[in-house]
Amino acid sequence: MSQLAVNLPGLQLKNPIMPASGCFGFGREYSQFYDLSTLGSIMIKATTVEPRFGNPTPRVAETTAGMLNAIGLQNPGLKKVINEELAWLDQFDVPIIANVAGSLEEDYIEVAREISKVSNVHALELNISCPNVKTGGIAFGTIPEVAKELTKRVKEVSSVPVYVKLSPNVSNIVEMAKAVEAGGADGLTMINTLIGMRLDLKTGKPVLANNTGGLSGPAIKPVAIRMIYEVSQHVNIPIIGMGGVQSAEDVIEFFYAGASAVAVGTANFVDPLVCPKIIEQLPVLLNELGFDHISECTGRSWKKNEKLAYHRA
Amino acid sequence: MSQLAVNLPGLQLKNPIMPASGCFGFGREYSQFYDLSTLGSIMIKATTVEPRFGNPTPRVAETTAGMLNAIGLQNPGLKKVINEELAWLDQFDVPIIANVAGSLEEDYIEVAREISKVSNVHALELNISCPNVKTGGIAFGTIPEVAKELTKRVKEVSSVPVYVKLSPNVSNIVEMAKAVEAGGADGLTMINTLIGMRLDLKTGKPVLANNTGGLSGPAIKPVAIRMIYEVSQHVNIPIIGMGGVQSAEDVIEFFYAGASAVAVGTANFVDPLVCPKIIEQLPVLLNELGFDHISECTGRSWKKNEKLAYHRA
Amino acid sequence: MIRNEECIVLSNQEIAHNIFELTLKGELVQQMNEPGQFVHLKVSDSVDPLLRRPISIAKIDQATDMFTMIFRAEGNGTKLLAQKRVGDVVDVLGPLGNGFPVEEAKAGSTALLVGGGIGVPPLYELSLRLKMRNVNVIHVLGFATKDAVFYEEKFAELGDTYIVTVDGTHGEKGFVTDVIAEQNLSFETLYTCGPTPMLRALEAAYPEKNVYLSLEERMGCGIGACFACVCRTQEDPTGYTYKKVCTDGPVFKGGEVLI
Amino acid sequence: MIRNEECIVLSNQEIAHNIFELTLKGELVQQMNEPGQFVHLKVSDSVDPLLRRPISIAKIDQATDMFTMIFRAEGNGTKLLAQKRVGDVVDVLGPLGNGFPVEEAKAGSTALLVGGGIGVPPLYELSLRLKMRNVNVIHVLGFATKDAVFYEEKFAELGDTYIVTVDGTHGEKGFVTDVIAEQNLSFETLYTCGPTPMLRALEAAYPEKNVYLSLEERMGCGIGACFACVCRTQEDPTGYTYKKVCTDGPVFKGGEVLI
Ligand SMILES: Cc1cc2nc3c(=O)[nH]c(=O)nc-3n(C[C@H](O)[C@H](O)[C@H](O)COP(=O)(O)OP(=O)(O)OC[C@H]3O[C@@H](n4cnc5c(N)ncnc54)[C@H](O)[C@@H]3O)c2cc1C
Ligand SMILES: Cc1cc2nc3c(=O)[nH]c(=O)nc-3n(C[C@H](O)[C@H](O)[C@H](O)COP(=O)(O)OP(=O)(O)OC[C@H]3O[C@@H](n4cnc5c(N)ncnc54)[C@H](O)[C@@H]3O)c2cc1C
Ligand SMILES: Cc1cc2nc3c(=O)[nH]c(=O)nc-3n(C[C@H](O)[C@H](O)[C@H](O)COP(=O)(O)O)c2cc1C
Ligand SMILES: Cc1cc2nc3c(=O)[nH]c(=O)nc-3n(C[C@H](O)[C@H](O)[C@H](O)COP(=O)(O)O)c2cc1C
Ligand code: FES
Ligand code: FES
Repeated sequence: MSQLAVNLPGLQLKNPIMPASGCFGFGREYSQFYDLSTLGSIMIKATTVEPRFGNPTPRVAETTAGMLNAIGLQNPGLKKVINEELAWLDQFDVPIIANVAGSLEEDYIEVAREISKVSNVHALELNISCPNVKTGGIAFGTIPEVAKELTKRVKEVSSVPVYVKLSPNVSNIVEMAKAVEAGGADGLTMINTLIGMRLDLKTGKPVLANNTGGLSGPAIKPVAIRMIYEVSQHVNIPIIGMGGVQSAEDVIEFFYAGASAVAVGTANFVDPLVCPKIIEQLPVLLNELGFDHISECTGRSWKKNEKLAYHRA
Repeated sequence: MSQLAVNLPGLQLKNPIMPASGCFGFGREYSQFYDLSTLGSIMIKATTVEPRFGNPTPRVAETTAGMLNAIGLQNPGLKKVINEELAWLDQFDVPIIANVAGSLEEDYIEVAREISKVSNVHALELNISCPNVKTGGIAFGTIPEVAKELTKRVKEVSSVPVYVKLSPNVSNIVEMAKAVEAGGADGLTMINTLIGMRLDLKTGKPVLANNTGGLSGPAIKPVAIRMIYEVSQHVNIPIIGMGGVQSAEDVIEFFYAGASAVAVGTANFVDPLVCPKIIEQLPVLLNELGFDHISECTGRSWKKNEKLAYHRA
Repeated sequence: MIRNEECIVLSNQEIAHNIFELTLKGELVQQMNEPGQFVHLKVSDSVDPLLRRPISIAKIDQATDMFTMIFRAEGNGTKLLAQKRVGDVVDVLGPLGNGFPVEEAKAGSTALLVGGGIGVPPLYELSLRLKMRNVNVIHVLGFATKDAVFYEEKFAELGDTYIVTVDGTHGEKGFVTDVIAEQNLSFETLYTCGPTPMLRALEAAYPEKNVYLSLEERMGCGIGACFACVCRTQEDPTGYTYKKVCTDGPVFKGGEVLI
Repeated sequence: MIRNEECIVLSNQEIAHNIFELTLKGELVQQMNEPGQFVHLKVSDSVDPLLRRPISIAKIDQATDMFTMIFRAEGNGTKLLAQKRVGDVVDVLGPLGNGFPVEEAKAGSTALLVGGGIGVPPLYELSLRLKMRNVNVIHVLGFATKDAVFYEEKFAELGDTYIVTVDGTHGEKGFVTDVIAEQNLSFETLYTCGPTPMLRALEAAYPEKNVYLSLEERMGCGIGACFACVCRTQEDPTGYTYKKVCTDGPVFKGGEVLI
């Protein structure tokens, strides 16, 4: 049995490493660099009912040890994602986590119902950081009741387990996590980006056409670790952690905090081979640290018992 | 008239640069490196009614482009701060902003009343990120009503203008800012640290004895810029900006976002001379950028008019 | 095929004010087929700066595995790149994107190559290749000021070369478009790279010609995965059709995308 | 007086496994008065790593403005420091803190210097100075294993030197405290630097002696401003009395602070 195999709701993963949504498209580009079947899973780009062009450019800006993005959920729409992207991905031996987005509850429900029927989609990731048109643009993910209700409705129609992706831009992340757990979430993914901004020294204006954008990369790692540490002690569903992961050491830190799998976002842009490199290094690092299996690391920062066989595959 | 002089409630500053609270003690150490009278102001370390030892060590940890601290408001208590520290600071030609902290509303009120009477204290900075003992440790600064009420009570007893220091760990920073403005705040200072955490690779345990700590440094700058940008468009009181400032360029970016003065925290640890260096470089940079006065930069990211003489001294 | 390789610095010299000519050696040169493609460079081992920097390929020498770039040291990343010394390694991802189609200019015909500032470099390899195919090349190269001019003689060796500076301190004064009009230059194919306003003016001025423009956009991945660098098409200016500068471009045919 | 200076690397060599000896030149050497003080180093121009690193001064040569440090390349910062080449500059803040009081050991008396691992370096300058004052010095130096041992001969030149390794691969096997007891070493003053458990054991073992211990703590500013590095005093173990390792220490008298 592999040291890296991990079992999560809907997901029997050969390893706990996967590219984060929006940082890997639908995998085509990275398949030039390595066999996508080496990945534990792939979180595909956010899918909406209709195709979207997204925001005007510039859409990215660099910050110290991080980047801002305001892509604006550009995607070819539900139909094309199913017929072209997911169909193409089917050649690989890798379960897909489909990131679901929308502006209305109904949008989420439609995408969730349809995309969850596709055979290689093993789980959904509800992107609740999107602005909710009905509440004047306040993100679904910042009001516990709204997030809970959305989760419930999506759960009703989904054929696969539903993971809810938490936004870090909240006063109380534990309350949000509990709300979506109560709504029936099978797991959590966290964290999405922090809201940030850069201004151009010469013009004084925002660098991003959208003004603000989502901050990702190593800069946000301590915030991600803190939130996973807090949430994992208060929910009974597993967490897929993310936010600034660049190395096998980072992965272990996320596990210690309470994660059961880890997604890699921004680092793919820096090193297209980062995911397979981490997968290769993990067993070496686990041996150095004295762990038989990676799941022994989960929650080690707060758990009393030394050895745990939590969700060993 | 200097290009850098700035007038804010209670504060006639020869320049808008000041060390941030907790990153400069009471100035004694840095007075070995330069004349403190070169500074626009000094935000002294948080003062509580009684002396505090603070948290167990380790109290600091490094993160990528940032640091975590959990000092725990160590300070010699109101009496000594007044009799020893503020008295010592009186030899310098520099207005002091006194950072006020506590665990109960009454604590804040007592410190505010007494410390605001001291002649070189020209303004207070209410540190509302402290855990509120009455609400089970939820920070004063995360519930608008609580923050508003605290501001109001402190305003009633303070002999000098009151600036409220906003915590970034909230879902809606604009709502918080408006609440304290409604409570009578004369100005805002922002941002305090984000809550973050690091775990030790070998032990799996938190690096900080306090588990979590406040994240500061360049990593958080985009979050600070974003929050100041949003808040400055919705309040009518000036903002002293902070969060990751290291250079004159950073200072201008904070002004563009909407700040009227800027505090430097973590960077003092990296370069003890950072404040006087920035003060020296600012006029050069302003000339390069074509500004007659630094106040023309305030809010440039969102203001329509090109030239502004907002609060020119 | 795109490769990711640690290339070795063979030379790095300041050839004009803040303009550096950097030559690297690496096997990925064998993959470079077109002028106008670019590479994505990691300029430091640390997270500062975090992202790669896109830089055009200015000269390709497959016989010796060498390629040359010309860049302006301006921000954090390019300033660090300017400090690289002979023997240092640079992490290169490339070659990326689609370059200038040389086959679009027929032997014996005339191609006008118009460059603006730091858009000039990719035109050099293009000119070399056109010349090899017996295409007559004319260069109009615009710069801000005299200090910023580079490669004047190198281009002059290949064909007529007009230098234009905004402040008139060298060559003609004004913009490249002025000079093309004044000199009454005639040509069949136009290849250009430079600031967007220049590209826009050229596209508008020569709607009947065969025009190829190289675009710039802020990039994340550089390989088509992140959707940072998209632009709209002229056919569908408000819909959801798009092109990615990093993979569909950076060179587009005139009339193809909205610039 | 504390100074902040860009010092120049004169040499940087690996003298044991992952242990480097780094010699810098700078005018701030004139300010170094005591063995056991430390400097706070910025190891990179970038924000990664952001904070300075505290490293003890192991040897001072005021005649030539040179000083030497010995450090273990372990984390991000010290690994970068290990890569510094001759001629590079290192941003040094120092000298910082209060060192070992040499005057506490009388001429003709015996001082026992006990070091553990990377706590050994500051004892070298201390031993040199004690020796100059005609104090008889005995060294007990503990290391994890043979590969990690350094400066054995240099210490041996100054006085009796016992090497102890945890795994027994070199010198005696065990802990420094075992060796002091076994060898029945007699001394008037004890100076020590190393891991906290070692300091604790020594303080407990020799309550009647004149003991000086050098402490380590995570630091922010290194100059007393941030309150990162405080420890409690033995007199007031639960109150709000405190000492700062960076300015009151790093050397404390036995019985002074809680370790
Ligand atoms: C396809 C392509 C080819 C290019 N070829 C060249 C070339 O041959 N020579 C040359 O000097 N420059 C070229 N550029 C521009 C070059 O990429 C930028 O000057 C460089 O990225 C700026 O980095 P910096 O660290 O100096 O600036 P910073 O301001 O520190 O950069 C911050 C961020 O903004 C991005 N950025 C800033 N300016 C630009 C820009 N103009 N275009 C795209 N991204 C930018 C950076 O990549 C980085 O992510 C090219 C750009 C593209 C897209
Ligand atoms: C007064 C004093 C003198 C010292 N003298 C020496 C010496 O002569 N030789 C030597 O090899 N080491 C010495 N150390 C320890 C040295 O400071 C750490 O090994 C070093 O800071 C680790 O940095 P890093 O980048 O390798 O590790 P990282 O783990 O990347 O460091 C992360 C952060 O933790 C801090 N940190 C990590 N370990 C320690 C530690 N043991 N003590 C204090 N801070 C730490 C770092 O300074 C940094 O802020 C001394 C420490 C102190 C306080
Ligand atoms: C360019 C870019 C696009 C992203 N798009 C999405 C998206 O479509 N849906 C989503 O849930 N998260 C999206 N994210 C967030 C990431 O999935 C991830 O949560 C975040 O970037 C933190 O991880 P990192 O620091 O490893 O990048 C995007 C991030 C980036 C950088
Ligand atoms: C070591 C340390 C101690 C701090 N102590 C205080 C404090 O006592 N009161 C307070 O309001 N803020 C305190 N802060 C927060 C800073 O004043 C500032 O808001 C924050 O660090 C962001 O600025 P920076 O990134 O420039 O450090 C402290 C920060 C640090 C790093
Ligand atoms: S830069 Fe990522 S898609 Fe073009
Ligand atoms: S390190 Fe800042 S007080 Fe000691």
